Amino acid sequence: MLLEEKTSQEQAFEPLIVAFCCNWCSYAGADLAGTSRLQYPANVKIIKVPCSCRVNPNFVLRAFQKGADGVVIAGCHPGDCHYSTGNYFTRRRFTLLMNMLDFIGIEKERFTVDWISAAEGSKFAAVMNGVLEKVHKLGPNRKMRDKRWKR
Amino acid sequence: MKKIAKDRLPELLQKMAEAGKVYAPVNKGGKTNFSVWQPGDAADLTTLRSAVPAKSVLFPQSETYLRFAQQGKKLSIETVGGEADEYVLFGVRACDAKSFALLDKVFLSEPVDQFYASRRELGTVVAVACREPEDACFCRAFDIAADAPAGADVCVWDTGDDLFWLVQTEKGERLTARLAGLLEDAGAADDAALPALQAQIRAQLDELPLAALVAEKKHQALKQLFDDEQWLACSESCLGCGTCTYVCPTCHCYDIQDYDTGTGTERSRCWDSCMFSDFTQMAHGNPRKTQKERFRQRFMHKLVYYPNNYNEIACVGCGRCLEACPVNMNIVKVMKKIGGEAR
Amino acid sequence: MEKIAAAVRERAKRALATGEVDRVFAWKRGEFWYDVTPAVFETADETDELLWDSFCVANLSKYLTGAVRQGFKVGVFVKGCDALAFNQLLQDNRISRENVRLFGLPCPGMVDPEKLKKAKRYRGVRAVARAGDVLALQGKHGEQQVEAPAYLYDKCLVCRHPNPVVYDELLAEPQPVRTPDSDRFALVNELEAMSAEEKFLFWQEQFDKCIRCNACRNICPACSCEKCIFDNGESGVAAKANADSCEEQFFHLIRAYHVAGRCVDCGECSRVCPAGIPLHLLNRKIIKDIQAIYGDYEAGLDPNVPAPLATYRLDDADPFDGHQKGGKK
Amino acid sequence: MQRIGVFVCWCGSNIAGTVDVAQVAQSAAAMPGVVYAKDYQYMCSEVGQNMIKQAIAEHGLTRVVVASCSPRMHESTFRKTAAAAGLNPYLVEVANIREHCAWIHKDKAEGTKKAIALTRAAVAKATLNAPLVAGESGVEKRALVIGGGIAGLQTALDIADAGYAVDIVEKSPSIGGKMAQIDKTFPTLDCSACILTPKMVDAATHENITLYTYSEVESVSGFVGNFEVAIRQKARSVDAKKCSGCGLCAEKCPSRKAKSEFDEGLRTRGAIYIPFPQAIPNVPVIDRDECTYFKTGKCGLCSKICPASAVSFEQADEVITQRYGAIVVATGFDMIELDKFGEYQYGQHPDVITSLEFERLTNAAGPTGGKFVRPSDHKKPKKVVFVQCVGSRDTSGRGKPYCSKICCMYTAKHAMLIRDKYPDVEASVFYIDVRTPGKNFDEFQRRAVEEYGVQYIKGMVGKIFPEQDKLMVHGVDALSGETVVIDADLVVLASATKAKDDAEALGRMLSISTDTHDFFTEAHPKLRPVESHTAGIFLAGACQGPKDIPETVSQAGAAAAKAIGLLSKKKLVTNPCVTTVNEALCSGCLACEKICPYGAIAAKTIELTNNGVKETRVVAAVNEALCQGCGGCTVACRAGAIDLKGFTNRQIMAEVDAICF
Amino acid sequence: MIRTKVTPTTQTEALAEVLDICGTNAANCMQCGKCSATCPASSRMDVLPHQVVRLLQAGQVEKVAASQTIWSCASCFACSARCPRKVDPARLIEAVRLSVVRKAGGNYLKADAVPALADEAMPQQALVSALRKYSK
Repeated sequence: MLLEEKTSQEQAFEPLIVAFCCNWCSYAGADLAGTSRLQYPANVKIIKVPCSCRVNPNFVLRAFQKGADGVVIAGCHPGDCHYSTGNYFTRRRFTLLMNMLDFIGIEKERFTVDWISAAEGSKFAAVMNGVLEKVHKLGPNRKMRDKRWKR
Repeated sequence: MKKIAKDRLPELLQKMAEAGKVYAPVNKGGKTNFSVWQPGDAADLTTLRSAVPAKSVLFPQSETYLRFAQQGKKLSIETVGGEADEYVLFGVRACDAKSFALLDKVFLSEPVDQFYASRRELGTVVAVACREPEDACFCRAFDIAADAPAGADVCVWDTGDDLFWLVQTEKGERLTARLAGLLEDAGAADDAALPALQAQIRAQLDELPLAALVAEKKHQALKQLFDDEQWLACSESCLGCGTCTYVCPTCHCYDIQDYDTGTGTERSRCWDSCMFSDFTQMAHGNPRKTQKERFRQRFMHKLVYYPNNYNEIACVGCGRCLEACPVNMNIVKVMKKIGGEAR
Repeated sequence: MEKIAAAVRERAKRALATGEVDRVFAWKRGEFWYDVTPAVFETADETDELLWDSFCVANLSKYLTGAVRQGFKVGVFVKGCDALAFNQLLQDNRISRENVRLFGLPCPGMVDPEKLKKAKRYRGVRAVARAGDVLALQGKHGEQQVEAPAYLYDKCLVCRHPNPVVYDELLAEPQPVRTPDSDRFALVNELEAMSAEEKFLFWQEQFDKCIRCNACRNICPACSCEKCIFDNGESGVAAKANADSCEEQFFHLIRAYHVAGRCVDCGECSRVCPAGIPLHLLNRKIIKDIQAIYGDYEAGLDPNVPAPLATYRLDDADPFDGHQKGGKK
Repeated sequence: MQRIGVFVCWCGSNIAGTVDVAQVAQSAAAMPGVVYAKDYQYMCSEVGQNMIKQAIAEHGLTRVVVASCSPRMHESTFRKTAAAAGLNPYLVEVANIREHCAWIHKDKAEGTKKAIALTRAAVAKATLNAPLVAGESGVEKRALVIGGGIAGLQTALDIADAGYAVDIVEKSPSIGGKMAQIDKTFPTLDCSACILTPKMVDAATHENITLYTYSEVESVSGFVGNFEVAIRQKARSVDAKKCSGCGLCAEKCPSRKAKSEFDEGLRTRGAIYIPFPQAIPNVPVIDRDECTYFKTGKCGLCSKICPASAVSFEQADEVITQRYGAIVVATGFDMIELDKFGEYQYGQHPDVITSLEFERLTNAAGPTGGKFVRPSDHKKPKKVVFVQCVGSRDTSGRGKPYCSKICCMYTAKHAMLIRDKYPDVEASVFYIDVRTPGKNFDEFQRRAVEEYGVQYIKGMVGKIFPEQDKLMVHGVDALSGETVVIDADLVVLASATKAKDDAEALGRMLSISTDTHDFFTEAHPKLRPVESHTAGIFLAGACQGPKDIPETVSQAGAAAAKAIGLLSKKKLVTNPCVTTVNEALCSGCLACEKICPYGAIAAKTIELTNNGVKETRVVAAVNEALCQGCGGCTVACRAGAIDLKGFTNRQIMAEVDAICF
Repeated sequence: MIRTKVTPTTQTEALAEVLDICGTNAANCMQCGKCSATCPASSRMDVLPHQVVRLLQAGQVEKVAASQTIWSCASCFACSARCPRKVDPARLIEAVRLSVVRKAGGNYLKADAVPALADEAMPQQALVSALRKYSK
């Protein structure tokens, strides 16, 4: 009985999305989405960082290793960075990383960077819903997964 | 002596694989290494040396051997690792075969390494003689016969058309029995051809640039060797990578690491390299602080410490480190420099 | 080449004899014909062993970091790719220009013994002489001449800078560039065209061979960290073992990322890899992207030009901006 | 091993409605390191906080995790709570299970699962938290006010009166701003110049105020309490020290083509000019683009006739660098261009003018000397039509979607003034809505209608056709449902206000954000209306959004109060979440230094004995006072030698692991 | 005329149809009247364009449908061009007109029938206007 339950659970693909949100814009945008009661799936789990430029590519790969089906980095719109220039570096860094992931065969759709301001609660929800939709289409990520890590 | 047409090698491997795993040299992604033979794989007997030595079958680069988890106050422990079933290790060269004997001395003396022991016990080693030794080979310096591998259960010679099959041990006998349908008895002509082939191989060995190399145990006092000025000179070009250790059939240091699986812990061991800055790192730091000390450790171990313990040099002259070292610093240069030995 | 070799020896001898430098980094003859080792020369007498031939592939720049830090004045011989590496180390503050005397050596391309081996030109060779693009393989049974280009390292065949981009003095006539730059990216383009699945399988097969010996990292002139993050147990990403294949992927991806915009494309990573992984393709992919997205930048050309990841432009391409903010343009 | 306490908040039914808080607490109790877990209705209440304090004492907690609303809401509350119980405040972590969980998910099982995951991540991070101590930095006792209009002047005067030095940077040659151009002010109709000029003089003569006119801010660095600003003082070509302000040069300048900015182009001025008679400083300036001497090298008349020999063609721009503790931005506003509104004939017909032009036209010191004549033929108009909302409340892209706020009032003022002075002139106003929410504002507008007979027509103007010397204004009276045509002599357009064109660039320089219309964004629309997002930078006046004079002045006072509050502090407490360098790992490549937006990282040479060998090495060093904790450098550092306190690599990876559990 | 207080039902089916046809949002209108002031055909309209929009906001499609206005509109789109709120009154009017036409009998014109019906005297402007109307 228990076993059956487990297999049916596995069949229903519940993607895990790890979202890194900058404190000043996107995390606040996510707060606004909450305050506005905008729905997006519970699969999205947010990690607060001071700025999108704090996100190390290590973290992104680590998330994929540990079972994330999609990773999102959200920061202030370029030009609006609380720290003036942080997201310009984010933009360069992850433009390259995205292409690299693609180059080694991780689908581009699994990795999203977007600019979401503190006022864009609806955009936050829309972006997360969009990511979920794309990842759902791709199915579970098995690439780069650390098989020892039991989710 | 038995033999089989070389083009029937896949059948032979297939037959072996029916009874258990077969490790054979297979080219994958451009490099030949020992891996579990799958139907369709072409065993590569042309490439002289596998990139990673055959020791990786007996002593895998990494091996999980313990799983434990805590549930409340209960601790569950499960031992995994090692080999459970009989298997065949096919296509080992004389140097690698000799390395097993050297590893045995370390792993099979008390306390016995049970994972190594299980693999050693359950494995049947089929060695193959070297048709074309290369410039970096110097096995002869250690009295290893590339033309007649020792220490294996079965010896195989590649004549070009046929594979000669000569049983060496009882284990080899059992394997041969299993392959009865495929192996045929060699004829008298074959029996005559073998020594000729071996002689031809030996002639090639004579021609090698390092043919004259003499590997003798260092007789100087340990302290004197340890303080030899040449260590600095030799190690100055060393980059501190672990290539030489990882391609070495006799290097056997390992590190133990725990991995948090989220629900428990997996303990594994993996090859370690004395060339690495974090080798034998302890709470107080690293006992060998500079590359000179780490470099010295490796070669003192091979040329002095190991011989002091087991009366043999821990090198089989396979030449892998000569080929693989990014800057061509290697054991031959060290042997010639250290202890004032003349060239 | 032998003539230049004599000049090289002479120059090193003079530099040491006159006290112009305390040490010279150069190459030294080994046990057999393709066995050449980098070495440090401290006295003029030792320089007889100094060598310049078709197997001086090892880059000497990286050895400078330690020596320079100890306050030595050093002389070093640099080929084209080594000079790029030198500049990169300079940009990374790992060496100081003042303490180094750079002897430039235009490089005709280095010979890959593996290629000779594969072509069955290998057996019995005792020495290799070179005149221009002709290699004379001298063996016990006489000499045979072959065309050098067929036996050069792949990386040398697409070399953009056979001539050092930085030097104090040049010890030979400049060499011509063999191929157009675009040739460098042929394999990258091929891989890019594959499906995600194919790409992943390709790299998985390659990475599966990795034995984590760190040769690629330790030879790399851009990997000059005091302590690599992968050697630092405290970092949380260090892993000596490849208990799971994801760890090699992590290592190689992050390593390529760490040298992004700093890789001088010397190709040493692939050359030294004992598992034969075409690691340089990862770096070339990034180089290609950087050129396409951020304009011409070549690491090691000029240490004063900021590296692509150390700078930005307001109007950088923004692949993430699907929907623009409000009414702003 | 840490002793972690987890406190799960119900937030009434806000969280408890979609998250099984008891189950979250129960799961948390089993997480590694957790020794205490509890749920409660309102964790932020006094009872809830006491519960935390008590648990810290009773269970010897070394870390506290509160699963509640967004940390942006109550993180500081819980940190204070922990501090009160003797725990370092930075050992508290907040899991956001309200905004990021309870409020966005409907399914309770899902919500609970996610809340547990978020709590686990917070526990994992908290395990690695380190006690942090905030640093201190000094405060430069000097303020910078950018903009010399009424907002800037009021701010500067208030700060100066409090005893602090203030510098005003004004882009144009004189202070005064838009208010100086205005004739009368609503709703009292007192003369604008009469109330502004004294303030200008006060500012100019105040011992604590330094004026930099004809100057612009060139670069800004530093941080709250310690800004360093470079001010470019453009070459006036007149030596202010020598000039007596006699005005002879401006009078005699043969170049007369330039349009007077002050008079909205309704008349011309010389190439050397004083913007307006009351200008401060009363020193002319040479418009080098217009000056014959600068264009051809000939002329130089002004120089020849100047009795004080003050004209100096060689004068060059000067860059002044000054340190400030606080900055107030008071750059004001502009009117939009009307080139997209062809139907109004603005720019095509001289008798269609903007309201600001109307101000100059009716001003006694204006181009007509206060005579009410229309620009085309200098005849007195009989019928004047005012059109409101020209470009305001316009979402079509031609104008601005917001209400410009001041037009209703000044249009009523204009119409009233005409009717007052010239009762024979008919005044009609086309409006969409009349918005007069201010003290005495509605009374004022009704007076225009009821006492002065201004005809208010609810409806817009669709088109204007010139017909002989008349302007046929086609509009609609939406209330009666009839179209209207008025044969007007003069049409006055109340064009929308907009942010200054260079506001965004200035914002970027100051690291303060602008909204979609380039107005500077306040830190909080209700509770922090005069502060920018960047500490130490305040906002005053219309640069933050359309405002009338009384509102501007009160905001200026508020900004001044904030600045004074800051300047009066002896020390500022700095954010302890700054980066630190592990010198043993640092290679000294200084990749971090190159990307630091605050210049907080510098090279440092250290000497060390490495295995008996003496070495000197360059490593990075962080100035904690300058570091703002963005963490960009941590990614630039390949070796992980530089790490961000409070958001270390290990902490974030622990969070990733915990979330992927 | 007896006036009764009408509580408008803003969500009528008829309105939904109209909004569906034109795809614009009448709620954006703030009754500035610019459309009426702009309209060159307003003199022949019994209900002015801004009143059309107001009626539609109130859900009273039938009043618009019964008006002369929908037949007077020349679809010159001046109102739409100048509308500050992107309401597009011309489309709204056209949509009401279409809904009336459809109700009249659903006689859709077939392309083949056009040449026979084409009136040489019809001004080109009308054809162009029709094209602009129907091409979204």
